[in-house]
Amino acid sequence: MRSISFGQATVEATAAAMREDETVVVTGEDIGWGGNFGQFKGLLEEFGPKRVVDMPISEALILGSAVGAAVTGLRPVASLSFVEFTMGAMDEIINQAAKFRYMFGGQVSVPMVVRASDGVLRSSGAQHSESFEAFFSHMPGLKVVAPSNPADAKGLLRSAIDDDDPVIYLENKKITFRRGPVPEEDYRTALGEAAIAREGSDVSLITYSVMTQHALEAAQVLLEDHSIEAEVVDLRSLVPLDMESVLRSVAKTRRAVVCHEAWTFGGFGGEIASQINEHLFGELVAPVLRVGAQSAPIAFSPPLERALVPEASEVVQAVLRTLKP
Amino acid sequence: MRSISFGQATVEATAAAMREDETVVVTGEDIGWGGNFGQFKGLLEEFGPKRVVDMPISEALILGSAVGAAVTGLRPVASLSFVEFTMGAMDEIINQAAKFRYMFGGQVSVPMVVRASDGVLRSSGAQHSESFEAFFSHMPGLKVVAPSNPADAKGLLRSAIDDDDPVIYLENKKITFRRGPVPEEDYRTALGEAAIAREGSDVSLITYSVMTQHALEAAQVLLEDHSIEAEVVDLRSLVPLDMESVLRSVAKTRRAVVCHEAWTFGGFGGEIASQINEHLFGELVAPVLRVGAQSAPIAFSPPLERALVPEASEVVQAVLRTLKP
Amino acid sequence: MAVDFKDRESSLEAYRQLLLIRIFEETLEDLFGKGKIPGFVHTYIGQEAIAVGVCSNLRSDDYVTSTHRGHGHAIAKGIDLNGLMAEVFGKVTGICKGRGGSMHVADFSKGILGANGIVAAGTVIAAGAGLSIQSREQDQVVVCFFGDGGINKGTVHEAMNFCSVKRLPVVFVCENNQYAQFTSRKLTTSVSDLSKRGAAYGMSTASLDGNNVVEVAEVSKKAIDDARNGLGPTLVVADTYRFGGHYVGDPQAYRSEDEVSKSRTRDPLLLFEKHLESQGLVDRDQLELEKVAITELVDEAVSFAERSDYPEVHSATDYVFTDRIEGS
Amino acid sequence: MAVDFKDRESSLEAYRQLLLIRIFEETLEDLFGKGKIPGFVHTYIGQEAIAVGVCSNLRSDDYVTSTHRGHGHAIAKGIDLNGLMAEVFGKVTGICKGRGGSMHVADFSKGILGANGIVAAGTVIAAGAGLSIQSREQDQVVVCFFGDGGINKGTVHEAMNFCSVKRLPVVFVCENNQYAQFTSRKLTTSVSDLSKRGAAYGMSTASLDGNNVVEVAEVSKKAIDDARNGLGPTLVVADTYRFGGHYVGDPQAYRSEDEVSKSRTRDPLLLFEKHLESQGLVDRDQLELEKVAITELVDEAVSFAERSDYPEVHSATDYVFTDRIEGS
Ligand SMILES: Cc1ncc(C[n+]2csc(CCOP(=O)(O)OP(=O)(O)O)c2C)c(N)n1
Ligand SMILES: Cc1ncc(C[n+]2csc(CCOP(=O)(O)OP(=O)(O)O)c2C)c(N)n1
Ligand SMILES: [Mg+2]
Ligand SMILES: [Mg+2]
Repeated sequence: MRSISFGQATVEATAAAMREDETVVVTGEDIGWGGNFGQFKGLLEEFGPKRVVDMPISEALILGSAVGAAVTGLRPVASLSFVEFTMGAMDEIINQAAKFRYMFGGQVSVPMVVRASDGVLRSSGAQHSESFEAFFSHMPGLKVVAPSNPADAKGLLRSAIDDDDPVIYLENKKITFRRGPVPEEDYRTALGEAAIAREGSDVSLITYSVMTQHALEAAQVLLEDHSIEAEVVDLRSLVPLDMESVLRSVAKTRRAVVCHEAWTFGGFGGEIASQINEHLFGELVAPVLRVGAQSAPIAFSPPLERALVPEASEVVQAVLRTLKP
Repeated sequence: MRSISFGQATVEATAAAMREDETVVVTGEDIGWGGNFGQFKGLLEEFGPKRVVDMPISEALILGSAVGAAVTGLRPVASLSFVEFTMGAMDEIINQAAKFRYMFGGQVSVPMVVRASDGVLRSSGAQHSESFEAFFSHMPGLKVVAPSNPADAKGLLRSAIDDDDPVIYLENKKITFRRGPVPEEDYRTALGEAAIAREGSDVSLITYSVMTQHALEAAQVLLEDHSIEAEVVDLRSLVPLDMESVLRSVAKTRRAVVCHEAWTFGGFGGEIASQINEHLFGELVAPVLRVGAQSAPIAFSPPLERALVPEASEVVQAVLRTLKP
Repeated sequence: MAVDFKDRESSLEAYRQLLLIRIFEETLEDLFGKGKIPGFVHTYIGQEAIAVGVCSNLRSDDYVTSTHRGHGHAIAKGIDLNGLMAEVFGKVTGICKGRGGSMHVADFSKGILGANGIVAAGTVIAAGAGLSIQSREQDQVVVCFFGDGGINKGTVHEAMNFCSVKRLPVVFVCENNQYAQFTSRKLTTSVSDLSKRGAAYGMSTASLDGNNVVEVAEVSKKAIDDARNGLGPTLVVADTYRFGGHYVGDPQAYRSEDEVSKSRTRDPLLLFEKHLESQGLVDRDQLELEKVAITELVDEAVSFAERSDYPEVHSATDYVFTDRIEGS
Repeated sequence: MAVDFKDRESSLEAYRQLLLIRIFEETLEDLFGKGKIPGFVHTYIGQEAIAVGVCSNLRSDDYVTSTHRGHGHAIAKGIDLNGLMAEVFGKVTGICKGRGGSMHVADFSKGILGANGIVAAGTVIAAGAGLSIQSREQDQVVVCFFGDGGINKGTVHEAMNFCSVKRLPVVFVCENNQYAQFTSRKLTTSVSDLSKRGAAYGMSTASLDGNNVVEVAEVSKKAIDDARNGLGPTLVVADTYRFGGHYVGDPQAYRSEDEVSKSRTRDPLLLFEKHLESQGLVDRDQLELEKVAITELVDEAVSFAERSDYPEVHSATDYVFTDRIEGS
């Protein structure tokens, strides 16, 4: 199969959706020029400025107008480049998009997608390096997607655009440029279905987004250096959350490490770890550990950035701790 | 001791701080008229419009100006009435207030307090009923305080204003009008020190804010109806978090239920439950359970609101589940 | 659509709308006092001429966005009265099945994109509806109602700039009732002529007497026609006064009784009654008959709401998502 | 403070500032190309006259808020050059101990309240500094630099309204360099005369040639004096052009080489050099000497930065809080 980048894969998904359904429009800053990570490249040329709308630097407007458009017949895909910029549009996400369907008694759906790039990428600094999935997944009414590879990026975005509810689609910067095999044809990957990215019997690594890649690297190291067979469960979406797959894996391995790039403290890992503990109490042979960033804004200086944010070696360490008697 | 309301207690703390330190100023909408819950009553009269500043309906400005004022010599206490309105100022909280000290390498502190009322109160509806402490406590650089009674409200607010870092001070609407014994004199209650609101040996209820009151009611029911001795640990602040007190209590009771009014899913309870499980693995005799709101925006209709949001009876149910074999 | 104020029936219809809002709101005040209404209620009393005048120019497929003070907009845009009343009661027969309440009434089938508890949130939502109309190449119009307090929210700025850039069919109607909650406009707003705010975006602007339904209808007609004809957005500033407190029960220590009672001399209903009588279109007896009829309508809505059930507790998490999601 | 452009030494000092910014930024471009600078870098090349002209009117205890394109503001306001360079390298000797980087340089001891990676975030922070000055009854001034792209953020609106209401000593300087990232101003902004935005708040406004340091200094002097004298805020719109890409490495497909090279004929350094020579204040030899001296300064800063260490890994969580917090 041909190999294309994560970013390109999302262009394909968007273009396919736009070809199929003319109510799909894309909005955001600089998207006419392809967006900050090339995730919109070529769309203006194919679909024109009425469906690929360059927006002012007005984040509240970008997401508020997506809500207004979504309840009046469009299916907007709104881009906010860096996830930190969603902070200027949280009212529109939390108080509007998420609540419209419920508080209006099901009169309406809000079929919109918010795309935002998260995670660290080579010293982007404290305001361009974070992961906020914990904010979005706590808010009922939002779906949250966080793909880990180009093929999923394409299929999940296609499903997100299809979805009748607001979906926050988080694309990690570090993997946006990475390539991987992606089918040419148009396809959907369902929200709410975790993937077993690697099978194993000794410990379950529960993860998503870029940390799936780090977990896979860690699994390789664990096998080669320690003869430990790690299973990697890639959640793919946090809401809906496929706890069934998680519990099935952990019931088998009886050990779990939950991994994400976001801060551990108050992070989404707490939800997963708590549910594992609730459901598998007495069946675990080690405490569920969490691997995430240390509690600090993300530093600019390369060694500090690396110290704050986990990669494969931190996952390996955590697994070894669960195996100590 | 005289009994005054939670709201009045906070007026006393604010006035004491303003008398002692003339750099303390209060800003917010309608605070000249006492604020939506009377939490600012009399301050304009005593301190004048230069220190009690009525603000336009401009939430980003209210919190952004607090940051600017805090780094140039004032100690602002900024009010946003309902916590939902912080969503219009999240950039200022998350990307500015929380990060300034760190990303500028410790050059500066940001001594500001954000006051906001949270929680349900008699059918306030989906945009005026929520609890967002999970958002704030996930963000490194913010301290988060959530008092449960008038005496703590006074002492904790006094400490929050003293504190050199940004503090989110969450005052639950349901208990703002409740009265309780409050010392007349000026005093501080330290951030980061949980209180044992009731001693018990069978199960630990870990909680804060209004749920401390519900947990205390639940403890009474548990004792009377089931002869169960519940210990109630009132965290008082989430950041800093007094896990030592939590672990000490749970090590003794070997059972824990974490309770908050916010949505269970992705809530701060996940952090506490995960830490308990990590630290006391093998010592627990039952899974740590969480009690919180069901995953839906808060409904207006009284029976739905009640169904979504937990009170004492939900706590009792959860405790009974941890005691079942 | 547009009211012909020379025509008796057409004028009477406008009068009925004014009356319906007034009596609906007064009834709520009464019911709230009796403890029958949950939550808090913001009434539109004194401002009726704005919603009625503006909406008299709208088609059923046009859109409005509204505020926390939204009953008047909803009624003028044609919401079902029983559904509205039952919603304010929190009943399952409510237009939002009891999930919304007073601050979140909406009827998407009538283009009412919702009352909204967040000040000025409707501005950016209206911009999106405008974008949608433009994208779908329709000739609908969006009216965005917001308040003189709301005008200082950043969303207003972002929305107006964008609507102007794209010449979207959005009419911004600022209801300048002099107060935001307990705070006078003068304390927080940098210009007294609010229409200046529109000029900053190269938008058309208009100012009018918001208590005079004839003037509201005529001036807003131009703005709405312009929007419909692709001439872009307008900011309409409608001066008015909030007769009641910010919410029902507000002690109103922040303003004098004198100020309030003076404002009552410019009651939009009285003004319109005088107009109807002086023009010889309607006599006093007819007006009294209308009051009886409208009062009956509202009473029926109350008894509909009272008869209705609350939603069932097991349905509390319905409508969070369009599909059912387990476990979250 | 204010530059006397009739005076040789004073004019030369302004020239040195322009040059320092230019050479600093060109050096960064070079270093970035060599992979020595982490992160991404936005240079101020072409806009130097604005920071230098405006800051020539400021005292050391005045404040500035800045943007993602902040090196020029910081240098003009007097930041330590070595600390600035080391910060951009991410070294522990950096002004922010390596935590900040290019987009977050700050020097609170010089009133530099920080470059900021969030567009227009500085506007509301500046308003707060203004409130603080007023509350402390000082005669300091705040200058808020922001871009033509930033002008459409809601924070601009909220900040300007408030500063105008309270007559705060804040001067808003909009650097109109025609682009926001890759997008032309015309595509996203409703008025071409950006000063109209200030009029909406009843603020004073001024427009000027941002490539002419003499004009910048003179016009901004009035705004700054007004602010200092309690006459309230001004919006200054400084027209200019971004010579480089949005960031170093930007392929700039969105604009023609022709447009860029035309703009270079109005290079603020060339314009000022011509001015100095035509006024007979400074001759070409002297200008060349200055270049050598400034180049040396910047080279020293580079070698200082290169010699410096990275922060120690165990210090990664220092400075989160003022006190130490365990366990979170
Ligand atoms: C973003 C936000 N801030 C504050 C509030 C609290 N609040 C509710 S209504 C109101 C006053 C609104 O004034 P205005 O826009 O003039 O409308 P009016 O009530 O006069 O109709 C305020 C401050 C809110 N609901 N939303
Ligand atoms: C709130 C926010 N939105 C978007 C961005 C991404 N971004 C960085 S710079 C920039 C363009 C800013 O344009 P302008 O204000 O004109 O400043 P200039 O770069 O021209 O100096 C954008 C969109 C951001 N940093 N912050
Ligand atoms: Mg008003
Ligand atoms: Mg620009």
